[in-house]
Amino acid sequence: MIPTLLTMLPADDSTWITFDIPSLMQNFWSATFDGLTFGSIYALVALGYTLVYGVLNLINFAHSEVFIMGCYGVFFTLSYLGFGPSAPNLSVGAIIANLLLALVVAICASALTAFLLERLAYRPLRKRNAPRLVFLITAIGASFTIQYTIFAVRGPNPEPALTMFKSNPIFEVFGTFIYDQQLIIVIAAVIMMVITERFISKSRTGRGIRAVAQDPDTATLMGVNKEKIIITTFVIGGILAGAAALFYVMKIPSGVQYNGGFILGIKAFAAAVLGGIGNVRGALLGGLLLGLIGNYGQILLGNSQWTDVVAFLVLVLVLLVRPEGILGTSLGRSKA
Amino acid sequence: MSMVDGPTPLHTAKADQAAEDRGAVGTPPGSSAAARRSGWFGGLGEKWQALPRQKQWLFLILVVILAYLLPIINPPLISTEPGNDFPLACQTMAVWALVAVGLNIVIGYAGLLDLGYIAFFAVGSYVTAMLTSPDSTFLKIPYLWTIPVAMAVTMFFGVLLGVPTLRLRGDYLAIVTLGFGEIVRILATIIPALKGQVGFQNIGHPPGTDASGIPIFSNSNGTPWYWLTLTILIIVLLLAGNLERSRVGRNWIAIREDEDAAETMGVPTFKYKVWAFAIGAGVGGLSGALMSGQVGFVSNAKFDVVTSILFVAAVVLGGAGNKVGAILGGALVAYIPLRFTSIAEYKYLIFGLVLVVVMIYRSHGLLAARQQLLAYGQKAYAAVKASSDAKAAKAKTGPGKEAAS
Amino acid sequence: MYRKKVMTTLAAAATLGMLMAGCANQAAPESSSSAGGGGSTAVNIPALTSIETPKDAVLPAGDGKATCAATTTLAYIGAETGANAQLGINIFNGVQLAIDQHNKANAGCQVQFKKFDTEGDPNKATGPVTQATKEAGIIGVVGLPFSGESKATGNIFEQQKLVHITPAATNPTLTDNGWTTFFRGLGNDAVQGPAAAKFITGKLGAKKVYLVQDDSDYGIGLGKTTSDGLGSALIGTDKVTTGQKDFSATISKIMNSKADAVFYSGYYAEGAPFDQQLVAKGFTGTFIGPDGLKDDQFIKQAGDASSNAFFTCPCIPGELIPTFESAYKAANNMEPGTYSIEGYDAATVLLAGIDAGNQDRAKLLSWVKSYDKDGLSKHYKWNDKGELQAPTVYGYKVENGKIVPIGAIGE
Amino acid sequence: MTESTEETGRHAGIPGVDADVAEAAAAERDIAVKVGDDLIEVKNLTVKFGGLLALDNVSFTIKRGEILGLIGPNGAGKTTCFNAMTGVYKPTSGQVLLEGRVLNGLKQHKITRAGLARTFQNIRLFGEMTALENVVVGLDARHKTSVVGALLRLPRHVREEKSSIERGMALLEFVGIADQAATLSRHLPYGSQRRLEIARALATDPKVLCLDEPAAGFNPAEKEELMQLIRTVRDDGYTVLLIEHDMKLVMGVTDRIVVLEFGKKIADDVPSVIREDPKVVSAYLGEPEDDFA
Repeated sequence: MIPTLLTMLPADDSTWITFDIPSLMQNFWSATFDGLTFGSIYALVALGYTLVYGVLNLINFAHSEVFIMGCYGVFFTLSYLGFGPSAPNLSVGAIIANLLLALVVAICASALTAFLLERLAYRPLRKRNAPRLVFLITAIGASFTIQYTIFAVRGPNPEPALTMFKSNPIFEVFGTFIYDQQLIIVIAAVIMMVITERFISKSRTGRGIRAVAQDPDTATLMGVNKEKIIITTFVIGGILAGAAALFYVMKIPSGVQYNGGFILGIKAFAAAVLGGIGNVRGALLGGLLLGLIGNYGQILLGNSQWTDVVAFLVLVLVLLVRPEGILGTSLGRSKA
Repeated sequence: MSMVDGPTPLHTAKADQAAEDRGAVGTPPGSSAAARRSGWFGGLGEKWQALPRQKQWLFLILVVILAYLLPIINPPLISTEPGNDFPLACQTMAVWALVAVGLNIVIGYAGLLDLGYIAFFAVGSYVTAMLTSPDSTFLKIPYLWTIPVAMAVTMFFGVLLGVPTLRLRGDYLAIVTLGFGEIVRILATIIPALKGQVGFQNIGHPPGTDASGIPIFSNSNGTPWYWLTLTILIIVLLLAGNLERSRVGRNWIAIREDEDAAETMGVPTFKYKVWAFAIGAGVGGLSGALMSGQVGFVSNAKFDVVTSILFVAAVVLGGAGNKVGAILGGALVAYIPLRFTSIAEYKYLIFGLVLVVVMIYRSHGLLAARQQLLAYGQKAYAAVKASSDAKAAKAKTGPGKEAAS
Repeated sequence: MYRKKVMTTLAAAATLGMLMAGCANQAAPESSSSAGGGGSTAVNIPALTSIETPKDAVLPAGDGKATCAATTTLAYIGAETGANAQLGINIFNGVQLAIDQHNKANAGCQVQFKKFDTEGDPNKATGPVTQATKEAGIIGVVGLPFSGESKATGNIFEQQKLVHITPAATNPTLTDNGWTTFFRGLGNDAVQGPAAAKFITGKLGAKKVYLVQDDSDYGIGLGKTTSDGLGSALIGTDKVTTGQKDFSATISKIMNSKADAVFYSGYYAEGAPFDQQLVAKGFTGTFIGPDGLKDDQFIKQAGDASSNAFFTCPCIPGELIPTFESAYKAANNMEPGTYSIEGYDAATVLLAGIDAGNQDRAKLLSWVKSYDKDGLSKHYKWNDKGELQAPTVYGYKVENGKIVPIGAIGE
Repeated sequence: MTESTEETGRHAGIPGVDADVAEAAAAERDIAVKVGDDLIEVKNLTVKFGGLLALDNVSFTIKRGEILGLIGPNGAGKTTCFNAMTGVYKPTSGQVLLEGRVLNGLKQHKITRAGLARTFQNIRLFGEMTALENVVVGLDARHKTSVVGALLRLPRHVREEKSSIERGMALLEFVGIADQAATLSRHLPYGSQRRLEIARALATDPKVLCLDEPAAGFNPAEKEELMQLIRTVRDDGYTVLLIEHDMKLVMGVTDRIVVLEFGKKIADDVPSVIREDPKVVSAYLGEPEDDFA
């Protein structure tokens, strides 16, 4: 609809949209692998949105800041460990140890942020049964507060890039190299997703989460400690965001910036909605899809700006056709 | 327009508050209602209520006159100088107030969280720019004509965006509008006709030049622009008041309070949501047109989501659902960084915190005033009050004692 | 229960670690011969250690005998806060230094300095500019740094006949407005593009150049003039977005194109991660960027990858003028940044005018109009539109984690 | 009308609502069918949720001018039936006709305008509005002012606004809460909230008023008052569909009762017959059906 309107605008000498199909064919596989890598990061972050939305029916706008705090956790750990712009020549064991340490710190930073966010911002609202709009505005306010607190402390520039290890191609598929980094990110993300899904469907706490998601009042009557479940959900979201932060910094060392999580967060939320919010598998599907759409779009249209436009249009279209997302909502409710 | 027949002819700040207090007065003594509803300025409202009609009028006229004289008086402590020209700061505040009044219709009345309101502001700016700037290849019309055109075009965009998205659940709307806000900015960059950062220069302004040949409505001359914007703001306020005290306003509030119940009570909820969106969009476009006219230059630079969220902060700060609060909120959000330039850097932090704190401790905002939803409600309320007072008096005197009060 | 979650996470991480160990054990091919990228283009251009400053360059101190009214004021108008603050700080520190040096040497002429903040936002700029033009004491202005805000406010200076020299706005159309008060203290984008193209295909010897531009006015304008200059050496273009962090799609296009040089037309915020990711994917060619990239932040954010980078800039390497560098450092406790020397020189031009007795707006304006002298960084003489007549474009490269100049290019 | 408010200020008792008040509160619409004819026809209504059959082929009629009770044990499908009639659920099959006009498929607000109004079991008032404003929202269902009309205060708007105050106050008086007209509805006492729900529903000028467990949470005295109110509503020319749990209330006020169990209609007769119906008794006592048969 909008494009047709735009064609009515006065013509200019340059065309504003071109489709470069040969380029897409040529770069298809590398775009696919890169898209999947980034998509896995989206998916991990999307899980945080999905879980919180599932139990509280709240778009936790500040989840992107939970994520960026994890990135800062990684950054400070690595700079404490003495990493610099160039990858040090470390043994494999040392690299793993360092990575694990960074992961733990990132997870702690993110989980702690999520915990504080819940306690300081959302819980007081829940106590007095505030309407949903109030929750949403609080979430936006919290997101801003965290972002610009970082801004006040660390300034507008991204933190210097710290390289953990040199990424190397390991094998070739369809004439395209696959890098160890890509493989690590995708596999680790999928493993974490599987664990999360298992945890939610099998464990006692997981059952509690599902019960609260379905019907908080009944769940409380059945002896589920709602408050505990909610805080747990936030913390799990934080843990996953912390892991995503490590992978993100591995891939984009200069991405540690006060507002570095904002756009990524919006995209991850879009991914969650795309797959079906409240649905763990949906988050994975939505994340990967969005990663792929982004990369294909950039190559096809030769302008990365289109990818945001396309991503949002896809989201709106999916919502119009399937308001429940592709896989539907399953964590909680069947009610629209 | 409302001069003709309404019991409260000039519907402004204090009238709202008075209405709120009238509402509270009706509650039985001892109920916490009155105490809970009255804000920090609650006492003010009661005093206002107690004033005779003539004094209310006098006071309102004084306030309006004072508002018009503001850039000329340039009050020392309040002035934004020497950092910023004060008349221009007044204009900025007035535009922000207008933005907040428009967004208040969407968020405050209908309860629709629009995070992409900046998009309508942008569309209004671009319409004005493209119809007046020599940099555009469109046909040219006089600046003042672009104001209604900008409103019409943005309303159209509001409907265009509203029809598909207003069927979605409320919180999806937030994310979709956020996306829309970004898309408008991106399209302004991608589409050559909209000229991206290069932008449009020498945007039109109302006619007239002063003795030295410089236009009266020059981009450095804040006072006439401020007067224009203030006049438009007052008109918009009167019209918004008319809507508020009609079935339109009642239906919006009903939708905000309980959409399903509203639908069951015969409110065509979808239609009224689209109306709220379109009217809000129109006011957004109007403020965009005024802003671009004054600055004289439009590019994609500042139509970002972050500013959009400051708009929301303005509405929420003043008190969602309250026109006067919105004016106050909009003006404050614009004023603080201009006056205290040393904290301008932290404005996003400050307003982010304000959002959280206001939501947690005072979700009704600074001015906790309730909408007045009935055009002729006061008489009825007064009658109810009179009868219940009479009854109370009778109950007291009943035992045969003379009531002291 | 949290413990359980952490345990599982650790397990996942351990798996990850083992996986990586496996990868690392595989003898990875040397990246230089692995993927894409043409032959090694490591052109070795020696760095300059100092540059020649004109012998009779005008300095702010003057002859020390100047007298002027105590109200005489110069102003800086531009970003002091906001996302673009650093650029503004670089400039007004330079201006401040010039004024301090002047006042120290001239007891009889203490010029005041005022700063006005625009946040680099066109919508906010009219307020401070109007305020500045209203203050009668202000007779000359350094600013505004950005093209957008300059466009929004140029007419106000024109109305009030207040001379202003921009130390950073490079949009070529700025001088097409017929403003008589606008002067540009450096070369515009139209100058830099062809020079950069010449530098890439000439000195750097690149045969296949890939051009990537961002969505800014600056990036687009410069991208156009550069690609015109590159001619047949240009083998592809791509566009990225301000704020973008992941460039894998663009990079895979570049790798497939076997380009031996990439020109990035934009700012360091995107250019740095782009270069870093490019090199991580095995790109071995050179990376060239304009003045928007030439900043220490680029090296910080691109890390090791930045060693393949060259920059072009219509700005003088101020850090190489020892007197300026040491004075700046002493005053501000940091190295001069991009556009510091432009700010310093612009202020010097205005101060020299004041010292020569041009102490009202009209006189100072005509002083600048007919100015024809060497500054510390270049020769200042403007044409009737306000463009410098012979701006020089300099080349820079990265050496040992520092940006070092390699001399004038494109001549 | 303000005078009448003062005069009848404390009628408080439903018994004997002032004649003026009843007059002002009375319905103004035309109904095509005569008293005693079928006003609503529910034909073979079936609602399925997934695989679950919530309502199975239920048919009954509501005659103009009567109070029809719809009863059944918990989970019998009363509320489902109700929701399917008022457009909250789309019936899987079957029809609901109002004066011969098919209602299903219409949007909820259109059904309301067609003449079917309801209250909610869990009170759903507009909390930030006064009692009077709540009622006026209901009245607005019959108003025709457009957005432009309201914006410019065109004559129709003025007329409608004025009349809505009068009618709104009359309705509040009718249900006995006129003295609380200016109170925010969320601050009203529970009983007044229930009454306000009825007043708001009446304001839409319904042909049929559907009350969903209006006595929930009431004590016996309040229930008695409510019964009185429901009768007055009927006497004022409204037809009433009453869903209720409390057998005493239902038996006391209704003219006819439809009984649902497991989504099926098991009885449809006058209260005295229903009271004796063994199927109904067993449904309420929870006896297994085979025992009974």
